[in-house]
Parts: sequence; C-alpha cells; structure tokens
Amino acid sequence: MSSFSPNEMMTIAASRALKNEDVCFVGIGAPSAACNVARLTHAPDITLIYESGTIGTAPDVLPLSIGDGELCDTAVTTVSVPEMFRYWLQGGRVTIGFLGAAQLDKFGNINTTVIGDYANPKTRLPGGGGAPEIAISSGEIYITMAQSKRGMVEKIDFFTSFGHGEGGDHRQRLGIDTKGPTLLITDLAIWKPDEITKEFTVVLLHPGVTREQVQESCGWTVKFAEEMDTTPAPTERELKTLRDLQARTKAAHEGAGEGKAAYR
Amino acid sequence: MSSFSPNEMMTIAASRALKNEDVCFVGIGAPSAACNVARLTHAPDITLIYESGTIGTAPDVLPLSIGDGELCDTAVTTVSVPEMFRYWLQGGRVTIGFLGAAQLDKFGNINTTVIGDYANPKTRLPGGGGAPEIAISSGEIYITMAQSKRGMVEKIDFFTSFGHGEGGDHRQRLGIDTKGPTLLITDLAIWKPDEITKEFTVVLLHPGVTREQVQESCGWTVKFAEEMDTTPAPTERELKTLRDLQARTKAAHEGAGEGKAAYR
Amino acid sequence: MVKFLPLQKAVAENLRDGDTVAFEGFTHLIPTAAAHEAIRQGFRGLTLIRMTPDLIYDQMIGMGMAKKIVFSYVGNPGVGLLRRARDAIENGWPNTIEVEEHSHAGMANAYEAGASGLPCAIFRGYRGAELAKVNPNIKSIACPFTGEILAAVPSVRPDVTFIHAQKADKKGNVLVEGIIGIQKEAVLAAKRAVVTVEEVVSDFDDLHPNLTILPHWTITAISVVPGGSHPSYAHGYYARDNAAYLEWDEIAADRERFCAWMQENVIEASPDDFAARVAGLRNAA
Amino acid sequence: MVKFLPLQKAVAENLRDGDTVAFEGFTHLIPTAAAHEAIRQGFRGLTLIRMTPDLIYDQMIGMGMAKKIVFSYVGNPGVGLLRRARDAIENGWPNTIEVEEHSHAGMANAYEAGASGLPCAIFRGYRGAELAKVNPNIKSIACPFTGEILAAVPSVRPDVTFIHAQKADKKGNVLVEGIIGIQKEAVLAAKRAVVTVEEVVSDFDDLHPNLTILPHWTITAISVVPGGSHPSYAHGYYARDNAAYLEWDEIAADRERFCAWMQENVIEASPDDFAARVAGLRNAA
Repeated sequence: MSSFSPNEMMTIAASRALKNEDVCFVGIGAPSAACNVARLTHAPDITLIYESGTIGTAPDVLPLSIGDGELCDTAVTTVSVPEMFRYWLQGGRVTIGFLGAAQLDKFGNINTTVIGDYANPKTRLPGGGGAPEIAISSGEIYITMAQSKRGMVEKIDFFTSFGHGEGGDHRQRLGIDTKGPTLLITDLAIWKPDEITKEFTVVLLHPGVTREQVQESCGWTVKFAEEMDTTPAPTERELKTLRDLQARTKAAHEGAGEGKAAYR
Repeated sequence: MSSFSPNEMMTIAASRALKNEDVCFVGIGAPSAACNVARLTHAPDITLIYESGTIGTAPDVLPLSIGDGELCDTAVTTVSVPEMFRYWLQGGRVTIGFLGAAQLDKFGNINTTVIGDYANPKTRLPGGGGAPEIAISSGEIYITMAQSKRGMVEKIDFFTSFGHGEGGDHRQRLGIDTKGPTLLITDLAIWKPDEITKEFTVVLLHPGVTREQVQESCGWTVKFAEEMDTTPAPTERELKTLRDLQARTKAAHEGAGEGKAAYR
Repeated sequence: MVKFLPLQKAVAENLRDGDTVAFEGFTHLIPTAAAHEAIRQGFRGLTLIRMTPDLIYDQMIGMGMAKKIVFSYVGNPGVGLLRRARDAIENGWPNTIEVEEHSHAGMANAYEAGASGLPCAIFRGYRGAELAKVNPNIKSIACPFTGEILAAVPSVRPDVTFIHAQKADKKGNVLVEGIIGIQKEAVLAAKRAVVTVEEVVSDFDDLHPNLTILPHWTITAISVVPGGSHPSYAHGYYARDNAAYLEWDEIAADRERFCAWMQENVIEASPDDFAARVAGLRNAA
Repeated sequence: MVKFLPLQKAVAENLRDGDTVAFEGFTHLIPTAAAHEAIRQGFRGLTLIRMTPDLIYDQMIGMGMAKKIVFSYVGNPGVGLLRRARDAIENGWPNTIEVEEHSHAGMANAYEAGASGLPCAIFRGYRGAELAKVNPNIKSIACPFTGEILAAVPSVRPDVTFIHAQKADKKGNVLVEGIIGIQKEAVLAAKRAVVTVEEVVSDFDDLHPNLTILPHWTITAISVVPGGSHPSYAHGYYARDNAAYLEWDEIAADRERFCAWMQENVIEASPDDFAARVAGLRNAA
C-alpha cells in the first residue's frame, strides 16, 4: 500500500459513495475529482452533469472551470443553461448533488456567499451559483471539504444553501421534499446525519485519524457514532487513478499557453 | 393579362401586403400560399415562421401540414415548439400573424372552434391551435378568407382569437398592446379597420367586383370607404409564380405514394 | 434502466387502462405504430393528451378507448376536421368523451412546466379568447413585480409518453432531429416513456454536441420499428404520406368504413407491417 | 437590420453611459474583446448583468465603470475570488457598487423570461436560502392549482447584450455551438445585441437544422474579432487559456499592478491583438 495524503483519502472516500446508476450534479474542485475517480474505477456508467449544460461528460482531465471545452467534447449532450436548471435539476432528474463549502454547520447548511455581514462583508465570496437549487432539487446531497475550525463552524454567516436548517424535519416544514445532505466526506472522516436530529455524526475515521484530530479541526462539538469503523485505505488502483488524473490535469492547465498567459 | 380566379386574386393581393423585412407567423392554407408568393416575388428575404418550429423557411412546394419536412430542410433554424411560442411569438419577434377563419365578424374576431354551443356543438371544428396567442402577440394581424354569409357573420359562435372585440379601444382595455387585425383580404375585396370604430371597411374592390357582390356574400352590413379604388390585377409574374407553386405542390402531395396511401 | 423490447411488450408493460397518456409528435415523428399496438391491446378509459390529436387519436377515439382528450388542435392537419373525434363529441359515438381544450401556447407551456417539475406554467395568453371561459384549468396570476395579469395552466404530467425517434444508440440514448416539436418535454414530463425508433446504432460519438438527445436514464423502453411513424414521417428516413392524410378524411367519414379499415390495417396488422408502408416513401425523404 | 461594423464602431453605436448591459458567456465564448473595447471607450454608470461575472467584469469594476452588478456567481471560475469586485464591495474602491444577487437558477430563469417577453419568471427556488431575504427582487407566488409557493424573479431585459460566437454567415445569421450557455436568451432578452465572431462564412446551408442560430433580424451589429473570447475559448477554434485565469488572481490582487496591466493590455491594445493571443491555443482546441 502506498502512503497517501488526507486529501487523497477524502477524494477517494467520496468517490466510493457514488453508484453506477447515479446522475450526479458536480461542483468544481474536490467534488469534480471524486466524481471522475468514481467514473474511472467502479462506476463507469455514472452520469456526470456540470451546470454549464454538459450532460454525461467523461473528461480525460479535470476541468478548471465548470465550462471547459472537454466537458462538452465528451458529453452525451450539451444543453442551454436555462434548460439545465429547469428540465434536469428542477425536473428531479439529479440523484446526487455534490457540493463543497466555505463554511458548513453541523446540519449541513452551507455558506459560500460572505464572511461577516451581507451588506458590509469582511470577505465577499463568489456566492451560491447553482447551489441554492442543487440543495433543494437533487435527490440527496453529498458534501466534501477539508476540515478546519474556520470552515466547520457552529453558526454560518449566511445560508447560501439549505441543508437540514435547525435539524429534525425543518426541510419538510419548508416544503422541501428531497433528502438534503446525507453524507459529509472530510479529509479526516465520513459523517452521516443522525436519523432524528439530522446532526452530522462521524461514522468512519480515515486510517490513522483520531477522534481528537477530528474535534480539533471542527468548530462544533463533534458527535461520534457508537460503533465506529475505519475507512478502508485507498487501493492502489484508486490512488493511481486519482494521481494520474491530477497529473494529466496539471499538465493540461499549464500546457496550452506553455504555462504562461498569452498577452503581449 | 391572363384571366384569374377570385381565389388567385385573393392570394396575390395578400402576398402584396407583406414586406421584405417582415417576420411572418404563417397559418396553413391561403396564408401559406400568400406568404410564399410574396417570398418568390417582391419579398425574397421575408422570414416565414411555421408553428412547428421552423424559422426562415423557403419551401419549394407548399406544405400540406405546418410540419412538413421541407419546412425544416429549408429553414434557417428549427426550434422546439415551446421555444417557438415563448421566445419567438410571445417574445414579440413576429411582425405579422397571418390567419384564416371559419367564422369572422366585422371587428376581426375569429372562430375556428365550434359552430353552435361549445358544450353541445353542431360542428366541432379543429380549434385554435396557435391562433389565440398569435392574435395577441404578433405586431399586427392579416386575415384572409373567401367570402360567404356562413363565414362572415354578424356574431361569431365562439371567440377563438380576439380581434378588436366590440371595436374601439377594446384591445387596450384587455391589456393587449399589439395592433390586432389591420388587414382583411377576401376573394372580392381588401378591407381595413376604421381608425376609430375598428370595423372592417372595404377600401379596394378586386377587378370586376361590385359593391353588391361584396354585400351579398357577407353576413353583416358592409361599410365601404368614401374613396374606393380597384385592386391592381395580378401581374403575369404573380400569376405564374402562384400557379407554378400550386402545380409543384399538387404533384408533391400526390407524388410520393403514387397518389395512393401506402397500406396493404 | 432502459430496456430494449418488442413493441407488443413495451406497450403491455407501460400502458394501463385509465392511464393519462401522451402519444406526441408535432406533425413529424408521430408514434403511429405504438398507437396501433395500444389499439390492438384494447385499453379503455384513457385520458389522451396531445397538442395535435390527428389520425391516431381519431382512431383511438373511434375505437372507444378514450375517456377524455386534452388538446389544442383537433384537426387533420392541412386537410380538415377529424371525423371520429367529431362523432364522439357531437354524437357520443362510440362513447361520450370529456374535452379539455387549450391553445398551442397553453399546451406547449404546460408540457414545458411538466418537464421542469413545476405544478403550473405562466404565459401571456388567452386575452379576449373564450377558451378561458369554458376551461376551468385556465386561470390567471398577477406578476408580483408589474401587476400584469398572466394566464396560468397546470403542468402536463402523463403517466406514460410514447414518441417515435430516428435512432437509439446501444446504451439506449435517443436522438430526435428535424422538427423536434414537443417530444423532449413530453418524455421528461412523464412518469414512464416508451420510444419507437427507426434503427439502433452503436454510438452517438459523431453527433454534434447540441442535438436533441434523451439520455437512456430518461427512457423506460425502446422498440425498433422501422417506418413506425407512417403516415407521418421520419426526417432523413422517409417522407410524409400526404395521400394517406387526404384518404383518411374519406375513411373516417363513415362509421362502417372506419371499422373495416381499422380491422384490416390495425387489428389484423403488426408492427412489422410499417416497414413496407414507407418503402415507397424512402426516396422522397 | 444587422450591420457588420468594426468593433470600435459597434460598441460606440450601441452602448451608452448608464445602460443596463449584459456581456454574457457561461465560461465559454466570453466576449472579452467587446468588454475591452467598452473599457477603452470609458463608459460610466453601467448596470452590469451576468450570471458569472468573471475577469471582464472584475476589470470593468476595477476601472470604475459599474454602478451596480446583477449576478449569481462573482468568482474566477476554478480559481477563487474576484479581487477587484471584492475591493469594490468591501472597500468601495474605486467606487461603491450596488449588488443584486441571485442563484444561477434565478438568473437563468430571469433571462429565459426576458427572451420570452414576460415580466417575471417562476421556479422552485431559494427555499431556506438567505438570498431571498436580502434581495427584494426575489418574491413568491402561489400556484393557482396546487397552492405550492414558488419563487418569482423579474425578467432580465438589458438595454444591450454583447456575446461572442463562432461564426456569422453573410446575411448576419449567427451560430453559437458547444457550451451554448445563456447566450441565445441574453440576445433575445435585450433591446440591442452586438456579436463578435471568429469568422464570417458565406452561408449556413450545411449546418444541422437544430443548432443554436440567431437569425440576422435579432442582431444589431456584428464585428469580426478572431480570438475575441480570449482567455475564454471558442469551441472548434482555440482552447481556454487556463494560465491566464490563474495569473489574473495575482494581477488583480494589487491595485497598482491591476492598473498597469489594464494600461498595457487593454487601454493601449486593440481588437486586432486578440488573434495573436490565441495563436498558441489553436492546436489545443
């Protein structure tokens, strides 16, 4: 077994959660890597959708943006952005929405909008993009992020997209009939919401990770499942697939302009 | 000058009303013939739209239906039916909506739905199709029909599509900001709405047609303009264009299956 | 998961008595073979949805399969009236049917809303038009920003939609091209979708990226029926049998002649008969 | 009637101080050359609409042209934040700007409604999301059939929309292909539309009938600017200059470096410079 980084473990653990039959709405970054590792290993027929309108893509390198040319080149079909959000997302065709987060709380609510006050932000983040409706129209939501006290907080500064709100049946009370966040994959552990309270609970620790490490890098008091197991370490195939993908990606993103932006 | 039929005069007179810059939403039958004669004579760049989604068509033969293959073969682009009604008609891109009618009243209101009572009709006609919204979203409406007391009536049995309602500013009162019917071309005359009352008024009689003939084949008391002129007779070119088009059309519609439907 | 099935089985597995069903096709690609198979299997109490219920709905209504029709143009396009539908509406033969009538814009928006997972559609429609008075499913809402009154119709959500398409690939992705009509929306709005195709090809790799493709996971069953759209047409395969549309006007004018025609050309026929019907129309495509 | 014009003239004739303007392109086909021309001409008080206001709006904001931005994702896609937009929002440099923020679904539906001539769009959106509380242009309506509460947003109707496209034909019809994004809607929603294209071909006769074509009578002006989308890309012509997006993060981080870069690469440059910028990216397309 090769050694592996926490980020590699996170991406590979996330990839394992995806099934061959899933129709997955893919966010950029860690979600994109995980989805493509799944496609290149155990889920060759998974349908990956990017919000740029590409349906059923199979990129050889990870896109830098959600609209890189290769997504279209390899897609089953490419539709307009209004159609993407109306027929495919709102139409209930997406089984898994895969999101990252700048700030996350224990109920899976996500902030990617602002740090600080909305009207006078300390940091203006990019905003929600597709996330507010991915969060309510996808069958369920997987979240992936590297743990940090800044990122995993007791109270997020802004509800960009709704998870389980205050927990319990808060989604149903707002008329949202999809499952919401059902899985959180970090660089240290795998979390699932408690069946009743919907609070994220650690169910698997990645190899070599301790409870203390998980708590130290999380801004809320962590709940651990009574029976906790260890995430199987990445297999050689998984690691090789991820590393090859990342190497191809790095070469491609630096490549075309010889690593230099083309201005005079 | 060749002799010509009243129907030929009607179609040719209608074709002359169309300009090169027009974007015309074409109904089947007489409107389709008139629009294509215009395209083949004085308005080569006119944009013809059929509700099947074909934009900028230039058929060599007249389609039997609004969705014949040649409409698509010769179109600038072919879009979906929802897009046709949303972006192109409702979006205000159509300058002229060209309609026929089963029943018409003097204010340009059209019935193609039922003869008799809606719930217990004497004759169930095909219905409105695109007409209810063509009538309100097109810049203006041209109507063409052969005159008859059954067709041109004091009171239509059903308001399939709205013309000038009870006349005057009835359209504006209903929140309709397009012009509505601005021209009626029959086999006997050319009519325009009175500026104030909006009642159709004969402004041109076709060659050889008398006021009496117009009145005898119309179910309401006809208003004639104070200064009335005669419609210029069809030119050789117009007649030849129309007749060639109709001959090609007849051959094509009988042609493929050797004039016989292909069942065993 | 999409299944490739013989048409008999695809219809039997997906259509039920009492279903709300759409056999869609806007003049082009009308799923005639599927409709004829449904007629042979003798379903009853159907709610038939279609923008332009032409020959196939005239046939289904005449065979007593319809409880209700939802439509926007009940004509034989370019020819005239639909005589079996008229006979049912005017005379209750062979049975009375309910009528829910919209405009094309209303139906197109309702399908679009169905594909979009919405309960209703809004559009600028029906102003001054009397349909809004006779159809309780035409309501209105006020724009919350401008106050403009817009028409509202409920979305169309069929239990099952049947369409005909040019081709499927081996995975079951389906291509519709030419006059694409309302087919994509009709499939995506439905709980189940059955597609008859002209042929199956190995893959769609050489297709332009922006064509109308229905991914295999949106389809329930695919049946290969060459000519399955006759007397409508399949762009790139065969031309429209305009003579058949003209002839239908005579056949449907008489109850007995209609019944005899149906017996000979539908009840005693099979999906395999369609290929021969379009043989003479292939050169004209 | 569409006019073929040099870009300098097309921008001067169609953009005015105080306009509401969309330079659209969803990652692909971003109209950079048109935006740079607008920067050179020094417009002020613009309301900038765009789903994904990336580098070009960062540049226009940094140059003090924006009064307000309407958007759904104000990031450098795949890289991170937009530092000039942040500086304006957080610190008021070079001027304060108003912010109207939506989700992608909200913006996409608003453009679609604009193209459809409607005053508003409805969709299932924003449930539990806080944007609805800080943006007064997000309201709701009840479905008149089911009572379900849906989000409503006003339609987007720009004074002028700029897009970049692959090609025009001699009549001025425009083809957009690949990731088509929101361009068709942005053009049809606008009062005026200016398109930069890679090239002009004689006709579109050999194109598939179902591609995204904007007829010439929907366009106000066309300018031929090869490479006009750089550092974005034009499918079939040249690849995305990902290095430029990464580099922008550094350039925009510092006000002085930003100003110097703009002076050198925009103010002292011209539309003709774009062809050379994509020369090395053509093989990768």
